[in-house]
Amino acid sequence: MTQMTFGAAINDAMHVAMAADPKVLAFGLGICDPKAIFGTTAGLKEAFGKERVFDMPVSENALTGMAVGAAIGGYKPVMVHQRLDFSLVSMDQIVNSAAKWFYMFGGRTPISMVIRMIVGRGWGQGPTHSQALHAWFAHVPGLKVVLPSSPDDAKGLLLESIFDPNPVIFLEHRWLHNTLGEVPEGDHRVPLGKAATVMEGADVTLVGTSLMTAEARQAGRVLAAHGISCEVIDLRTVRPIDWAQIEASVAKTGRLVALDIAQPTASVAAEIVAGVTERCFSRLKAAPVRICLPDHAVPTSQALTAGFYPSAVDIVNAVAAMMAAKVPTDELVDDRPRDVPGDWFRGPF
Amino acid sequence: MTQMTFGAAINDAMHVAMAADPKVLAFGLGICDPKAIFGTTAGLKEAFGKERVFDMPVSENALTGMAVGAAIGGYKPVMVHQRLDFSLVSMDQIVNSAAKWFYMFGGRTPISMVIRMIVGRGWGQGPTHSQALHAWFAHVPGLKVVLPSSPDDAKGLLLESIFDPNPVIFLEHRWLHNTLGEVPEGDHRVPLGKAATVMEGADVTLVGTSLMTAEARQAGRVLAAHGISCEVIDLRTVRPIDWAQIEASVAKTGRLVALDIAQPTASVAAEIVAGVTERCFSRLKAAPVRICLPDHAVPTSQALTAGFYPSAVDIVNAVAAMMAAKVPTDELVDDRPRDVPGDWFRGPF
Amino acid sequence: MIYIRAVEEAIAERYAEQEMRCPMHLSIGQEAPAAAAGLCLRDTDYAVSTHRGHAHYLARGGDLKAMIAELYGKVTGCARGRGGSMHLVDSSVGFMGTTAIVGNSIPVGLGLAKAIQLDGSDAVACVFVGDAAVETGSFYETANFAATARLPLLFVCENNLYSVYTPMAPRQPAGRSIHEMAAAIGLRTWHGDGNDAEECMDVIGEAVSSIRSGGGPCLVELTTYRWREHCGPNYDNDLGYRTVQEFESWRDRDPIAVLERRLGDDTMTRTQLAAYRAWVAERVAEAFAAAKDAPFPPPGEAYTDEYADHLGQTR
Amino acid sequence: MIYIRAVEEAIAERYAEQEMRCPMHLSIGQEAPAAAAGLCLRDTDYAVSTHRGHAHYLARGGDLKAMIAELYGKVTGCARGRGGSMHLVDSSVGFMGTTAIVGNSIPVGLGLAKAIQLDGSDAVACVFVGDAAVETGSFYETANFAATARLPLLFVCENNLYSVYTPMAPRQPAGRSIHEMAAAIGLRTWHGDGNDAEECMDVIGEAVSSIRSGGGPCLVELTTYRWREHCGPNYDNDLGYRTVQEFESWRDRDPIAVLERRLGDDTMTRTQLAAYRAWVAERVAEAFAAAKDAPFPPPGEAYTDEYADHLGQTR
Ligand SMILES: Cc1ncc(C[n+]2csc(CCOP(=O)(O)OP(=O)(O)O)c2C)c(N)n1
Ligand SMILES: Cc1ncc(C[n+]2csc(CCOP(=O)(O)OP(=O)(O)O)c2C)c(N)n1
Ligand SMILES: [Mg+2]
Ligand SMILES: [Mg+2]
Repeated sequence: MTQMTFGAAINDAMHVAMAADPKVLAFGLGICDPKAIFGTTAGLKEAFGKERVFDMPVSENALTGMAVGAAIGGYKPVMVHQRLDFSLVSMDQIVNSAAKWFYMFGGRTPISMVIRMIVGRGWGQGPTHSQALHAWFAHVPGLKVVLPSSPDDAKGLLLESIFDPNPVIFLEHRWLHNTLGEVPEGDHRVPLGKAATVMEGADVTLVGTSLMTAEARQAGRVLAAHGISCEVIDLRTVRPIDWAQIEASVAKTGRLVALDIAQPTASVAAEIVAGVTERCFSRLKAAPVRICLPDHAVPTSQALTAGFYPSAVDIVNAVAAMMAAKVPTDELVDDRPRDVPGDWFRGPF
Repeated sequence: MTQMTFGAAINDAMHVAMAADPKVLAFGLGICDPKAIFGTTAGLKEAFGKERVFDMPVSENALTGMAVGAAIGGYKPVMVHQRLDFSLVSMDQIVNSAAKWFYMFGGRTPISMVIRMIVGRGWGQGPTHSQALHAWFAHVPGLKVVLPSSPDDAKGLLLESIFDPNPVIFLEHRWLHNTLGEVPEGDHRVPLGKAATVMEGADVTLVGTSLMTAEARQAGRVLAAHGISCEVIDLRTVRPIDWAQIEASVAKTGRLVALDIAQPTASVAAEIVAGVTERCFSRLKAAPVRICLPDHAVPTSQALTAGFYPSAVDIVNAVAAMMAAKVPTDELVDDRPRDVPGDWFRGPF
Repeated sequence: MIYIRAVEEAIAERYAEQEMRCPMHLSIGQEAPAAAAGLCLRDTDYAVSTHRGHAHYLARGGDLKAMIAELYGKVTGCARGRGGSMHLVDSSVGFMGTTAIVGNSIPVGLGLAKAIQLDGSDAVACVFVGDAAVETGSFYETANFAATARLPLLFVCENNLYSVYTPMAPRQPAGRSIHEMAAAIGLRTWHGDGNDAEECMDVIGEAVSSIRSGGGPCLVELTTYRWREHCGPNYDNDLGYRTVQEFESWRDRDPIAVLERRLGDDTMTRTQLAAYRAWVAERVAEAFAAAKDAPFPPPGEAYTDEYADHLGQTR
Repeated sequence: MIYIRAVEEAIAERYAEQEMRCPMHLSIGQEAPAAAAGLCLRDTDYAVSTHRGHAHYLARGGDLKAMIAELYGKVTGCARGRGGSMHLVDSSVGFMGTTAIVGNSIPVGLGLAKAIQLDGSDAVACVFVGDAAVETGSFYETANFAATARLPLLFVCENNLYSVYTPMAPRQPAGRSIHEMAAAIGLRTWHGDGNDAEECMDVIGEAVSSIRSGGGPCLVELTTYRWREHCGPNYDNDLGYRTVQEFESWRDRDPIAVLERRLGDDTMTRTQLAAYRAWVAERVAEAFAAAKDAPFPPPGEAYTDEYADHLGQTR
């Protein structure tokens, strides 16, 4: 185990994968530049050469298709977008090629590839640099969709994704890149399709991913101090969804709060509420609740984003309302600016 | 009132709109060819000229952006895709430009445009010619998303969409094009954002759109004959969703079946189940149910699609199970091939 | 060409039986580029194609029975019935797939070229495209990157003058040729008469050798003409989007007839051709019979194979 | 140029105060193409631009106070704080917007050109692009359609040699020039020294007249250089992606200095320039003061304007 950041864990996973298998490739805009995708691709070109690690033109559609073709040719490409939003130009290749190839050609040609997409937030990222479209990908049969929430998972899930014989969309929240955690050394794997119960509890099940898992843990600690016991489930993958684990938890608690880093309509949080209701209706003691972004595009001004993103405070309030309890949230309120992930961030990107 | 097909009603709406307002434009691949998008654009070029009605290269991304720019310049473009699937190359323009422009530039520049997308089914349309991605569009703030189910609505909703000052995604199911109905003459409008209660009932609320509304009506008739009274709500628009009407119905029936022409995960049906559960939890008498496509890509072979698409039979069975009743479905079973919309269809597209 | 023609005419004849239940884009009349490319490429090369892919699949040696079965939606189809006419694949001869979205398979070809470059072999990745596919951003981005990275990518562009029922005028600037533009993007280019199989062989052959010897990506534009409707088995000159004269002038230059005339009509050639035709007819009959006989996939196959498993597929 | 430079240097100076809380792409050192285009275009023309759009907005006469307020996230901003640095708009001068996805505003410009054609006016729609935007399928599809339909579209391509920190080599084929390729796609093209404002005026002026007189779409490529980091206020030559010599050779050809040298340094010119500089400094100071003073949008504005209403907006 080593203490490292989420970003370093991604970098570590890339090094481990590329060293283990010469078929693993890495490419993306800026992958070999001095900033190395927030450090996550640092050293790869030096270690594995410019044939396997390469920068590209602003041609994300063709290069996504190139990943599909390279996968057909036996390689395991890992493409990266500095913002998920840039992948919108490549939906044809993601949905019509990558997701369907194995199925539509009769189950003979696996497409082993990963597309890393970084989700932006704050510091004026604004409407087109902060979208989290995992709901779109979760809607598409054939894709696997991963959203790690800790450095350990970041490494373990990325390694598993790279060696999974299917196309995996891997969403990294920018605000997680600098979070710290213990990370196992070497070829550490975390299986896809398995959720993690990151806090056990009896009263309410909180189901989230990515940054919302951190918020849920914080909320869970505050609520515990006030006698409300939360079970926090980190989905890890939103396609496929680990229903068994969620069901078992809701069967126990009878209460659900679904958390999401995206807008609510037809979201993964909607899927969680719908799926739980269908499966556990008779066990539910209260109406399930979603906590998502407001159903609006994300504005730029810090004045407009200050209250835009849901946080532990909102979770505490929702759970308290559900339990008909009063729980103060003062200890959660800090006066740091709400549009940066931490003091280390000084802009501009 | 005139009796006409859904396709003719679309064509009628286009003629009415273009005659009423010289700013209305129409373009798309094949729009002026002899087949005229299944007849829906017939006569437009002759009536309104080649400047306003024009064919295009296979460049859907740029031409979608062109629609946005033309809208900024004061025009009301109506673009059309013979299959929704072709629009996947243009997601950047739909999501990053059309949907966000009005909001992100401070609420000053309305983007009045329509993108008609035809959803394929059957006759081997297969994995990339039959996707219904309204869940994607419903997830995106700034878009309006319309799925008409009758000739009357097709005309009224299309006219309303064309003159709505926002980007509207308008999904036409290919199997509806030849269905017949009474259609009002002239500038007939049906408001966006309002659902329609197409059958009143007391026991179960069926919420659907597009082709599923037809299936729901059929199922409703069979169930009625066996003493189960269904309220059938046709959503018409899936963004925004008319929650008031759904809520009122479920408050009355206490039971919900959500119907969709797409795969279930993070679908509009998921949204309906989640939204109803959140809003009407205490009124629900049974677990809500979704009836969607299987969570797989759509195969081509008629042997594989025969049981793939849910129909009135599945609705009857689901409702019967919910009511703990037995309802025979023999009268619904016909022996026509399940991969064509009717006898008029002889292939190939 | 004789082989491809025979297969597609057999399809056209039987389509009205409504047993091949999928959209069908025939190459009848425009077989020469496919046939030539088929001969210039090896099984160790890769190829991908489009909605109009029968000819390319067959020319590259794709299994005939598996193709016909696919059209019939049978489990013995090359995609086990999941794909239909627009999704043909036979990886045993390097034919890696055809797809149904215009421009979609182009970047896949780019990836195959990248794989070849990484493998370090002298293979070629061939992408068949129509004249309209060239209008996609996907074509341009692919050509640009292939030229930048000097990948072993070959475009064979069958310019049949139409995109569905739309001629060039609303789609591409008047007077601009595809191969000249492609050259300016950075490809080495050739062009030729797409109804002259020998000329097709010459230009594709040159392009292929250029690529094998490290010359970077190429494009060969071959002008030709589709005889039947865009999609379906019939003639469609009645629709009025093209003139009967235009059609007839191209039909008079039937690529098979052109080549046969050149072969001469001495007895030996005639006998050999007749024998070949007979052999082909038999293969075709066999393939249709086998397809009709073959079982449909069990309905449950619609719901398998969302994902590949770790063990690798061994079908 | 003096004006644009002064505004952007003021931004750079104040960025560290952490009050302009959004990504910021400065054009310092590469102002000439913007300034020239600004003069060649009229308020009845349209323009759109990219992430690096301050210079274009200002050159086209976009309201300075509204821009600075936008950077500060204030309700008086040109997008009421919803957009930030990458979303500048001032429709009163035909500047219809800048967007943050590379290639994204190009087709929007195409639509504005189509609107002009339909309007029947002699206006021009100008699209500012960088050298990397040219790599997008969006650029190509737009150029192809503009050439086909002969739309009044002008590309002003500021080739500053880099896409973020990536030079040309991994992005575009060696030895290919952007303007030559664009010509082959079907645009009328010019190229020039992007650090020579007079040359920029000449070539953009010619292109604009050509378009106004019905000559169809054009592209002008102007080679220039960004002095500061890709995004942010600092110099970044320490990063090592470009050499200090390269940077210095371009800085020595500062477009403002180049032009001033040509103006001569007689007293009259010097006095006029000094007066202009003083005037500009005052405007800039005013704009920053106003922006700092201005109120933030009320939080509720995050949740309005999902849709325009039927009455039309009258803000
Ligand atoms: C992205 C996309 N847009 C539209 C279509 C519909 N479509 C199918 S084939 C075709 C024309 C293709 O023309 P071309 O590339 O010249 O090939 P040809 O059919 O002439 O062989 C079109 C527009 C599609 N399949 N994909
Ligand atoms: C589709 C997309 N991909 C990547 C990015 C990230 N990005 C922002 S600016 C930029 C480089 C643009 O270079 P160029 O067009 O030359 O303009 P310059 O910044 O040099 O003015 C990139 C890659 C983006 N915004 N959009
Ligand atoms: Mg063609
Ligand atoms: Mg640049």
